[in-house]
Amino acid sequence: MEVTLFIHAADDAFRILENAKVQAVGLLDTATRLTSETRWMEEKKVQGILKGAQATRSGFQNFFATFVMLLAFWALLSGKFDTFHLSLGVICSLIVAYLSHDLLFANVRVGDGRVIAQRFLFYIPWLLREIVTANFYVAYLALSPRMPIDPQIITFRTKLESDISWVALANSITLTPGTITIDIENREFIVHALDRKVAGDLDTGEMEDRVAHIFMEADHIYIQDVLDVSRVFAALKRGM
Amino acid sequence: MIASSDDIIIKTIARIFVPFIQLYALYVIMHGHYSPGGGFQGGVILGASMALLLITHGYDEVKRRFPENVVLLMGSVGVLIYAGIGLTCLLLGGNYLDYGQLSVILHVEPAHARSLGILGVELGVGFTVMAIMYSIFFDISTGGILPGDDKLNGELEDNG
Amino acid sequence: MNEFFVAVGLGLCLLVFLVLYRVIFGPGVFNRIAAISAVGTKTLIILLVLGYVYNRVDMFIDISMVYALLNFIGCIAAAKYLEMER
Amino acid sequence: MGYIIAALSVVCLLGGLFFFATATIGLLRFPDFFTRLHATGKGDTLAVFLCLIGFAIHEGLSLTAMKIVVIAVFMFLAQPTATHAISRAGIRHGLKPWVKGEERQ
Repeated sequence: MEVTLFIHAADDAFRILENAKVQAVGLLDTATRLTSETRWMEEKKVQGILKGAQATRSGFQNFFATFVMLLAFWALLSGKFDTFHLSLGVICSLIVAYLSHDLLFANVRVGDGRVIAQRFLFYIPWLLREIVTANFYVAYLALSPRMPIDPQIITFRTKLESDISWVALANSITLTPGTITIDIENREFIVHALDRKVAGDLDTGEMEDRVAHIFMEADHIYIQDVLDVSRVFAALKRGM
Repeated sequence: MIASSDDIIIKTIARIFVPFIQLYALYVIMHGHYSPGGGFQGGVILGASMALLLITHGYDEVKRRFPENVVLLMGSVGVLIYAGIGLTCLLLGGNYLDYGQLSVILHVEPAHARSLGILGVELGVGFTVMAIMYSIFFDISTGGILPGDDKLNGELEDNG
Repeated sequence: MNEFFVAVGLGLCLLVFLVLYRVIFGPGVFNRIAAISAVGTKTLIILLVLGYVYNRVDMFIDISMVYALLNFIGCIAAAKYLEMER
Repeated sequence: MGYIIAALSVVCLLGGLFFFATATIGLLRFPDFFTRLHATGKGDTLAVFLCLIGFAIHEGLSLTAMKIVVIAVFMFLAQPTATHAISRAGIRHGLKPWVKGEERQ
């Protein structure tokens, strides 16, 4: 009797597990489809924006964005908000924006600026932590009597595309433990590393993935995308 | 003759910084009577921003953006503003650069007129200093011969 | 608080003198440029400390900003020149 | 509250001074040009950042503090770029990086 009960229980358990697996597979399918759909939509949007930007390249939008940024900077510098000084600020910002409206936003890959800014803000704490680690590493090396360093030069190819993401990656490499960017020659980063170990750390490409994620480049899976999928799941659950 | 730098990092960073540096230079010029600085310092910063653009983006780009004759004209206009304000004060019966006299034609009280006069003079000095800095930097970097001057180049070659 | 700032400034002055060793004896021009850039960053902070000493921080902050700017531009220009003169 | 702000500011400034000191020692002790750049490039960036943040905390929420933050952001972008520029010029000029076992330069 007990045996039959046990078998029944085991059967039930298996069925539940099976069910759960089917459901999970279904959910995962939905999620993949959703992400690919959203990615497609995002790409469509980016292409639309790109087309629009090409139509009005070096046109009024760039000029206006530059002007607003410069005016904010002026207000920060001046700190005098009476009419006279504000009008001076408007005139100066207009002059500088006219002279350099195609400098500030030249060949930036046009994505959703808001998303880039948001992701960049989330990138900064991680970068700060890395910088502090880097500085303790340098302090340890500088203060240790034996100075255990073994410098070497490594090169790697990058999959990033736009110049601004190259700059972000290069400066991040310079600021993180034991590595400085020496040169970029047709997509090859030449990096001077203090140690064999930090060179290996760089080769894992975590930082590159993070930078690629910020500027919405390349198409591979990032850690953040997994988080996005979990957000989609939550939305689905609420919808059910 | 300065070619464009082939380093993408320096180019991009300079591209992002230059508008802000220029605005900062204009701020230094305009606020010369509250904070340190004034025409000369602001002009130097403005010239430095152009030097940054020149060493990163090369001669052709800068020449397209700020043609040399326009910049030199700006320098002359700066001197004209300076001398004009000074002479106006002289004509209105004061000393040279006695800004208080400007209240008669600006229809404001003398203190405000003094402030406006100083602003104008700072502006003139700033433009002049910027133009001269820029021109000196251009001449040094090109050896005094601009690529457009084919005739001059030919003459120099003829003379050995 | 001001006494503490002055102490920080004095410590930075000491560090500047240490860096001056690299500026004077450093083998080759590149070591010298790196050291001068380091002196520039320390001077930036010393200027702010001076601002607190004279109670005119709003004024010295502008000077400090200009110093940072010219330090950067000078560094880039020197690098460019040495790169051209191969 | 005033004590907390003062303590934070003091901690930031002392941290900045410490990293300045290690960067300087690194600049003096490391064996060649590129390794010295490691010391100044990283050390000075964080040290300047910490010092400026310390001043900004002491200043409180005002326009001067905002200007200090602007300088901090500027240094944050400019310092690695300057380091990169010098190192690139060095390697194009033909400086050989030091490898383990050589004489220090």
